[in-house]
Amino acid sequence: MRVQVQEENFDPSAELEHFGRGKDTGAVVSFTGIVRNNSEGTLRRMEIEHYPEMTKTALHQIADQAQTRWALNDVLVIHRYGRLTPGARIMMVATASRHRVDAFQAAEFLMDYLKSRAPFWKKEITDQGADWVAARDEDEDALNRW
Amino acid sequence: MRVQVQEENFDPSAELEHFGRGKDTGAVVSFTGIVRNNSEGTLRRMEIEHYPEMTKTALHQIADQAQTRWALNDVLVIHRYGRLTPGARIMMVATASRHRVDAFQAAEFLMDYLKSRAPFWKKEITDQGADWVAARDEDEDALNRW
Amino acid sequence: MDVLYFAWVRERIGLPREKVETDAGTVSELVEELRAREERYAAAFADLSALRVALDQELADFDAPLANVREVAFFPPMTGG
Amino acid sequence: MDVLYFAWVRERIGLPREKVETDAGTVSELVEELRAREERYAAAFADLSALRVALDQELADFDAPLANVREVAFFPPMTGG
Repeated sequence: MRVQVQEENFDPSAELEHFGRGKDTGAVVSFTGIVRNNSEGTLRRMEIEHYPEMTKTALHQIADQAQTRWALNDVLVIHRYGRLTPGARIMMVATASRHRVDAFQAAEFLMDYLKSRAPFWKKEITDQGADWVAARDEDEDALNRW
Repeated sequence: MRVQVQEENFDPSAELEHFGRGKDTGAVVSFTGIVRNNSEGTLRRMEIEHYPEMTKTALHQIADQAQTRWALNDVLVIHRYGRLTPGARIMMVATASRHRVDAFQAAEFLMDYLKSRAPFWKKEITDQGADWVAARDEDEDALNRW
Repeated sequence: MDVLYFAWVRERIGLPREKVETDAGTVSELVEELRAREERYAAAFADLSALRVALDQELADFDAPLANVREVAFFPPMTGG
Repeated sequence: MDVLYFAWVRERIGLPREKVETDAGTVSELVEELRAREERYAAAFADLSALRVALDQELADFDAPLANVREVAFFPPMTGG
């Protein structure tokens, strides 16, 4: 299991190169989150603030929970903070397991919890001004399925 | 959308490098399937047979269905045939969308359909002999959720 | 009509494809004709619930008509992915 | 006790963290004390349903006791991922 919180960019390809390899891994699932421009194309940048003293602990707790609930051979969580321009990678998770169902479910679980339980806050700076991204009810609701 | 059926290996990292990039993509999900050894470690190789005249059409139909059901910016399906040793990659799918739910669901849908509706058959050659892998009821049942 | 066999169906029958002259109206009737040929066909088609069929590269049912079909393929349930 | 503010809570109050001397028994009591200080605190804590709290880096409820807590953090619902 590896959890990284960093300002700099990361390379999902390089991260996946040897991820979860071993005779027991049959399935590897990865998710990469990318800064999406708005429909008007006016997003200049996104600023991600976090709570450093809490972030790593929270991410480890979420990853531990995933490993308790599913049979995983490996888990990777990377989350960035700071200034990101449209098209930049924000974060990724990867899961490795014997069968596909565990890897898929664990990856979705990790994403749902990262969205609403990891101490990150996004601010969008557009041509019109700056706004904190509001939490969405559907993201909170997504936790109920687990 | 890209569908590839091939004997040679592929590089998931290279495939994902520019996959689905564009101002509208916020989520990229990938699945990679790997030849897993059995618990005794006696698997020498896996042989994947397919029905060439049907395979590409079937994979395109499955990918088209995914694009009809979810809002996807891109879909990739790669499936190998021929002789594979333990640890070798068998196949991958990748999906790109605005929001994570579409990418996850479409990737799971693609996997469920590839398992039971794409004309591939796996034979395992172990120290003890050769056996065709039997289709699992749970794989057939998995189709019912879509 | 071209008839194709895959996986253990191919192994039991001993060939990957053959030309078949038939007046069978449905897949089931074709299966009956093949079964009657030789023991290896009877063995391959012993349990239809363990088999799948494709007509011109599209999955079909055993009661599907064969009119205008050029290629019939028999195989066990698929195990891709 | 260290009190930390994040995102728009930080912006409204105008600082990221401060030392607070308090006898508040619960988070809610601490919020009442802060609200009474100045308008910017009252504005930040106007709607508790829009806020979350962590005690020593663990999410908690507003009625949680503050005994032995060294660090309290207030912030809006998280938007990671």
